[in-house]
Amino acid sequence: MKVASISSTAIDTKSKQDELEKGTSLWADAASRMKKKPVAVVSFWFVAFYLGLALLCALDLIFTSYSVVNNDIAYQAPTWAHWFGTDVFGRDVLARAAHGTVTSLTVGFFGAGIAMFIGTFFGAIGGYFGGKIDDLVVWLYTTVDTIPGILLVVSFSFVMGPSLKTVCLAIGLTAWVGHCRIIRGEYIKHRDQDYVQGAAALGAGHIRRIFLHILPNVFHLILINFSLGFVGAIKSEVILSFLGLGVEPGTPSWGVMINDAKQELFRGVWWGLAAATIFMFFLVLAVNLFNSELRDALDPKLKNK
Amino acid sequence: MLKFAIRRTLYMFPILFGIALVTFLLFNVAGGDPAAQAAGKYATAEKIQEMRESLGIAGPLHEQFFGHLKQMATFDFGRSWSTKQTIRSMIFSGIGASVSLMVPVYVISLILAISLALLVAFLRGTFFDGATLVVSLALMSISSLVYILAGQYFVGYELGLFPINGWDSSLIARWQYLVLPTLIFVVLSLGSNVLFYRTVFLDQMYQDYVRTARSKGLADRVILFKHVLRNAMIPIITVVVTQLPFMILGSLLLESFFGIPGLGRMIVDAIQSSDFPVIKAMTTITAILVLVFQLVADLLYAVVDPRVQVR
Amino acid sequence: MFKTTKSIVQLVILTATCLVISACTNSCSQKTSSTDTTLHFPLASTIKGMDPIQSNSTYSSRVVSQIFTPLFEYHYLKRPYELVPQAAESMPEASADGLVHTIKIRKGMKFHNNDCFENGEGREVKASDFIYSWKRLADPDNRANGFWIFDGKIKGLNEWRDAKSKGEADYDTVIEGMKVLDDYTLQITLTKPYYQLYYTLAMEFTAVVPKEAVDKYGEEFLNNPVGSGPYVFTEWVRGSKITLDKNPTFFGQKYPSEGAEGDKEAGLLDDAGQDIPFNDKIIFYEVVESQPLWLNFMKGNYDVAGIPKDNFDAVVVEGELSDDMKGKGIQMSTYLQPDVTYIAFNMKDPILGKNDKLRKAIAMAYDSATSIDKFYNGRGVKAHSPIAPGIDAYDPEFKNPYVEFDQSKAKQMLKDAGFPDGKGAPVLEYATTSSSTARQMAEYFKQNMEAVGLKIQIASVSWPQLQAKIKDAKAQMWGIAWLADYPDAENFLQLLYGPNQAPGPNGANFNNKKFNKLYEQASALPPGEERTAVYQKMRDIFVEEMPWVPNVHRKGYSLRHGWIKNYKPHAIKANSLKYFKVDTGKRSELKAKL
Amino acid sequence: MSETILSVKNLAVDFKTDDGVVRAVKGVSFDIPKGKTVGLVGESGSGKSVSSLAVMGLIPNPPGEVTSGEILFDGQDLLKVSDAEMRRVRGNRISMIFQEPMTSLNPVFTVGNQICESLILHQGLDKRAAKQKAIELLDQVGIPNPSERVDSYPHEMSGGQRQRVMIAMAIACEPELLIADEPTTALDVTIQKQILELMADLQKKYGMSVLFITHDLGVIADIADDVVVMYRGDIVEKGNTEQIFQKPQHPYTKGLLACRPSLESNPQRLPMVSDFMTDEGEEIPNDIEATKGDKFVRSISEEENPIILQLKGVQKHFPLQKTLFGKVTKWVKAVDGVTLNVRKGRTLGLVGESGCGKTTLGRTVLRLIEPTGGQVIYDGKDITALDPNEMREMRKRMQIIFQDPYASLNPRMTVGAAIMEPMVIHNLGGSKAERVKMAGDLMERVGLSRMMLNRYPHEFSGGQRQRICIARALAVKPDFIICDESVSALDVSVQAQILNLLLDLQEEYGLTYIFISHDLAVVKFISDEVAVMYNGQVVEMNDAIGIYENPQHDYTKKLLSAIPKGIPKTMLQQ
Repeated sequence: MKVASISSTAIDTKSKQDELEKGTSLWADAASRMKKKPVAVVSFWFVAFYLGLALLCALDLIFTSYSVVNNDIAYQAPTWAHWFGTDVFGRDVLARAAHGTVTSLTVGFFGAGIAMFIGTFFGAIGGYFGGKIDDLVVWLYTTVDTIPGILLVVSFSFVMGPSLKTVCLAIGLTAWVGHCRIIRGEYIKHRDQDYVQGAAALGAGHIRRIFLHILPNVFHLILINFSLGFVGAIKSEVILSFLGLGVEPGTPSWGVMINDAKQELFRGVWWGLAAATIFMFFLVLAVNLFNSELRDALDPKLKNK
Repeated sequence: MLKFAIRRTLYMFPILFGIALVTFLLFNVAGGDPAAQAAGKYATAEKIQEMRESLGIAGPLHEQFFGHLKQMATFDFGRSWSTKQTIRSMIFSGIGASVSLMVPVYVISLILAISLALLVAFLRGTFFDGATLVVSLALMSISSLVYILAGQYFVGYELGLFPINGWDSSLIARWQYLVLPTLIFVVLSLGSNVLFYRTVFLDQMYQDYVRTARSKGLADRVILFKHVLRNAMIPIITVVVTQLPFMILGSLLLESFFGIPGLGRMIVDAIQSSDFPVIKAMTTITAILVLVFQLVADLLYAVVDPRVQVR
Repeated sequence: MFKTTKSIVQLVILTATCLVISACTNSCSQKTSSTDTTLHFPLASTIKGMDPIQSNSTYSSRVVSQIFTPLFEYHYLKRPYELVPQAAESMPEASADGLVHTIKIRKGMKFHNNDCFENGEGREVKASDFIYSWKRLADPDNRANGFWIFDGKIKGLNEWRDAKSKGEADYDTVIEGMKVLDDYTLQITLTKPYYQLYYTLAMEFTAVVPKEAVDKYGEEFLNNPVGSGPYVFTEWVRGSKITLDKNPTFFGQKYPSEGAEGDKEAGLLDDAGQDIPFNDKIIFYEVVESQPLWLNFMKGNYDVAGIPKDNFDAVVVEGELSDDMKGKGIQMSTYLQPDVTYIAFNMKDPILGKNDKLRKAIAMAYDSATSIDKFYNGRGVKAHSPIAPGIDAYDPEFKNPYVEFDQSKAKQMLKDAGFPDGKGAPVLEYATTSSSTARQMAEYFKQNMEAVGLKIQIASVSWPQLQAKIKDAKAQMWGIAWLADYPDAENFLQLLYGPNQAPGPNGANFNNKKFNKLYEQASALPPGEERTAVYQKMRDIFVEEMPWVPNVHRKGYSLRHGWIKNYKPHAIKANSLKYFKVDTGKRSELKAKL
Repeated sequence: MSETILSVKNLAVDFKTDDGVVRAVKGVSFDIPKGKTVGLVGESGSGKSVSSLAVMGLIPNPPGEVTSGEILFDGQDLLKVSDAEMRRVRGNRISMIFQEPMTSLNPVFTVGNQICESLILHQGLDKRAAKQKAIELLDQVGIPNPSERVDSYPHEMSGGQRQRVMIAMAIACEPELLIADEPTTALDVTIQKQILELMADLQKKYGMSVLFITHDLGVIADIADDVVVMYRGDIVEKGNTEQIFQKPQHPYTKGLLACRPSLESNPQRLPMVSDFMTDEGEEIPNDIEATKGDKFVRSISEEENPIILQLKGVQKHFPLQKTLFGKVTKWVKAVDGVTLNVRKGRTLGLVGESGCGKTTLGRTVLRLIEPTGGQVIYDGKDITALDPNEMREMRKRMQIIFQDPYASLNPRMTVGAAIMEPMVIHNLGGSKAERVKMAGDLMERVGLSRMMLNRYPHEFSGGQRQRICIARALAVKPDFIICDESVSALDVSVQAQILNLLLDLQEEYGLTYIFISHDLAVVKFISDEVAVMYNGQVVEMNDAIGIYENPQHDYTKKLLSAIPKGIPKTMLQQ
């Protein structure tokens, strides 16, 4: 049984391709509306810029000097050679902030990604099936919700030792609750809707209804929550660094830079804080703005407002 | 109503069991060995073993778990390993500090955010609305740590407007220390609060009953303050009440930075010294508080919203 | 529409105005009246409690030593450090074999007034109170941090301890080695010569505590300390501040009338012979973050402060206090600390423990001079051995060939160790705590090792986790420091004595027969050249084996405001606050300028 | 010529959308005489509601904007008065009733409070007096026990009562003009009748003028003196009711009148607007009278139309209240023992008002909801006893078409994918290409182009979507289809097309239908047999003609009498 033909939205039989009129999916529709909003476009390009930056940094194509130690020029104020000065080991702060993008985006993507995965999975099965399964899901997320997040995160890093992986996992494993609640609510709403009932009447099984029918219809929420979670994860990384639970020492990270600034500020070293804050500010603002536009474009309720 | 309350209360037990399980797994099974630390710098093997026994972490796991459950059930978490105080007295002394920080923070940011959100909802679609949206998002895009660092450095040190940190046991003398953290907290929570309340208000502005009210000739002001506000209070009250436990628990970051001896600070200290009884106690109490306030929110919901029939 | 807007705007403005008004009516720094002699003293950490038998941190003993009195203390001004009587009437008399020591205590010395006593009035301190206090230290139920000082040293004490844990003895059981001759005379009998005994009797662990208070407060004695010292505990807002008041019934010590060279010129003898303490009140502030501590000091809210590493360059210019700071009336003292920071190897580790050449290669690849500049602002002396400056066996001329930074030699040594250019060497784990500075030091170590081809993985953990790792002998390498408990090289060398292996203080698990023998030999020797020679032999074994990479002996820099008189830094004992004097006139004058 | 209270002249309203400016009302003019009722009739998107909102000054701006025209009320142009003045008119001299009685009242205030608001505002009454007046008003609109109900919250009232409250609120200040925007559309016919009567009474009593907006020509005929017909933002015809109903001039009006199924006649097929008018609005000559008076009946024979579906005592009870320990103490008996037979190739109409259990019954038959009792026997098999695999097989034979074409298609799936999904599930059509071809054929069969397969549901109109739903249901080649209110959400002109399509398909494929609807006229037109449901039970069953001409049960009679006859009141008086 070929499931792919249903999930893929276009029917591309070669012989008839030119005959078929092209449809505009709700996604394409939203995208075309986004394209008309300057804020959405600008913030999109900002995010794309960061992605590109992170990619180039990760491949070590630009700012390769981020780990070059030169103790002779430690804590140098900004110069033309080092736009944001140097850090305690004489490393270029701008390069480190740029490479911090890799860390932040990794934490953002995986932290939020794990949270979305867990939250969507539990929310979907709980909301869809109801009954005992739902009770279990509700029990699970209420339990996790009532335990202070910070204690959970700390315990995870006790177990696994601080590393980038730990940070992603810890954030992912604690941040799914709110999302799960929303998805569960949506599934409860959708499972009784006519299009799902219709699919059931056509003989579609549970898996098909959960993943092929309802999931695409709540996917915009996953997208919106993902971008919120993304921002949350990036900000959490800073707090985790403050608690000493951040990434491995030596890995460039905005959290570590901001955290170090709490001492450095007083020797007049403001550039580490400035670089990390500026880099983070524009990324988070861009994602926030994009998210807000995305919400307008995707949420049918807000349409025409 | 009573039946509902009883059912909700009963519902707390499986959750509490879950909490017991999770905390036990995390701290007793996976956590570090507190005995080695408590034994001090001239420790011996016997001393550490002795310590383990006295801390109740020596026996087989199922016995430990039983002991853990018993502690939770009796609310007797004993004494802190590191400070030797009874945990009860630690919590009582911490609550005051946390509450005296969080109440003003809470009230001010609530009033400020709701008034701003109302204003913005009223002026929706205007430049002011857009600007507030962007500023709010911008405020949310800066790490809270940066607010604290900058606040202490500029407001406390450079401008010298308020003490940089500190504490006083007298309520009256205390307030001067609270101004700066309160200010910082309000600013750093303002963005997200304004956005949230704005959404709540806007949701209501497009309801049919608003159109009906307009068709009666009511002024926008009346519609906003009477009809919209009253309906918006329903989701707002839920959020506000479910946030209340965190008012008691205080703020981890701010209390650390401003030397406020509240419960948030207590949790950080307990984490850093693997003080399990305190962590367990705080986890359990947080959980119960959260559950209780969720219940309160549900009951209040029924009071504010006549549609809800609590059975 | 307009009306609504206005009312909301008004509301916003009103709220904002309230905030601003409240800000302006507030006096922005702490009020100090011109006659208030309160000493504001910051502690860079929270403390756990004020029970002397548990006071093993510099911060808690800072507080404990103001409240409690042990038998001896160090002379405030004289250097090198010299023991003088405190609760004792005079220095003790020792028997010829050095095993029996008789000590007279002061008459008329009283415990603080406290509810635990009848009528709330503190009673006189008797010799038996000391015996009680020491039994408390030995009591296994108390799990005292300080018991190691008496462990195996005093006749009958360990036996009493065992019996107590079995319930066969109690506080009334007489111990042979601790006797009361009369109300004011004590006698200690040792199992073997223990030349550090008098030092231990100056430590807070052995301070006298009243049984009444321990009985009344039980486990919470650490929150309700009652002693006989110059200050009385008044209030503790845990995690925030501790208030002590001048003890009205203090037994009357005088400010010393002789000092070290230059003390008279520095004005340190101006108050000679006067009654101490001078100040009515001490408030300790528990300030974990360095920023608020420093800012408060700069505002004059705290009287003293260390120099945060990151402010150092702004504060100290070429070894001198900056003009800006001087202009504010701030003064600086520097002193060598009897301590050593080092990178320890776990000698039980199959790779590091069996390959001295690898250890030496690591030592030679580590550029400690740069690390001192970077992490201690040059505030320190490069360490060549475990023995710290200011201690008898310390030799400033001694050079350890393996701590001379030389990458080519290190590479050669690495080749000799069997890992040319690091090839074949496994990734080594370096454990560290997670504070900014510790993390940077770990990074620095890693950079140094990578320069010669050794791969390092940093495990950053919490302090309890690090301790647990060391005590379970699971760590491979870690950075740590040791601050002397008393001025005797033995205090450092016991860190390498085989029987002290983990979970004992010998975290490196160094176990060298020759070294152990020498250690035992030295402990039977009285201070003197002979013992110093043995210590130096032990040092040479250390150099051959290199179980640590010694890094730095730190230099203390402390700042104080101009209104603090009689300030002299003391590296070992923390009870000096009773000598400080707040010049209230100068305080109001200088503070106005801050 | 009587005096005019409201005169709309050349009114145009624009809406800004992401795709540009849409002109919703294209310069319309009409008058409302004093003391008369003007019916504004049109299908969705005709601009009738927008016009009325413009009169009230309630066009949401942005995105809407009145771009030209005059609205003269009592000689004053409402488009030119200040906000404050407009507020003095609204609710006082002109008031309005909306369609959705469920959401139009503020849920958190008592109905009394909401009625008092305009009394206090416009008449300056104090609170006590206002409340007294509110009680009187509630009494007038027929709320029993008004002095108690005045303190009720909206959710404590039924839909009909809420609409009465809305009316009370609207007439509180004795307005000169009452605008009623589809006030009865969301109500059951029996309630609709009461509300219409109430409105007529009140109009007489207060001498109000009424602008009555509706899509339902039957209602218009009952209540209006004059009729204005709108089509795509324009007025195509206006005149007095009798004249419009007797001698419609515009082909659109003719088509609209003709395509409405009525209780009086039973044609074989319904006329459609497209029989009268081309898409460009040109008239096609046609004779309405041709189908009038038809009484077409299909024959039923045991050989050709054996009983294929049998319901035996089918039950569906939902738990409503539980004790602390989960024991159910109160049940909702949605379906309470229904026994029915359906004949092959024929249509059973299931009619009843909202909440009678007809939809639940339909879904229970397909086991979309598990029944709590009884048997459903299809072609000799008890469906309720089938295991999941057998049930899946059975789903090929039994299909359902839902009410809301907007909700019943997955918005994220192309219509092609939607039509082919059942083929994939049931492995019909060997290859993808073949399935595409089959889907294309189905599209053409339901009157759509096969070229549209790659389009998404939101790119189709409601009627087209319902066609797609039908195509999807046909994809598995079923022999039995449940049509659950399948035409209720559609405009009358579209409804006629879909009904005709369903009839054609039945002929072609020999399909058996259960046709569920609240609309008796529609059920009568399409069904061979009709069952009337009330409170979860079938109270009466007969053939389609019989049940209308000779109702037995009281409820059936009541239902029939409540249906607007579609005959102007002036003609009835004659």
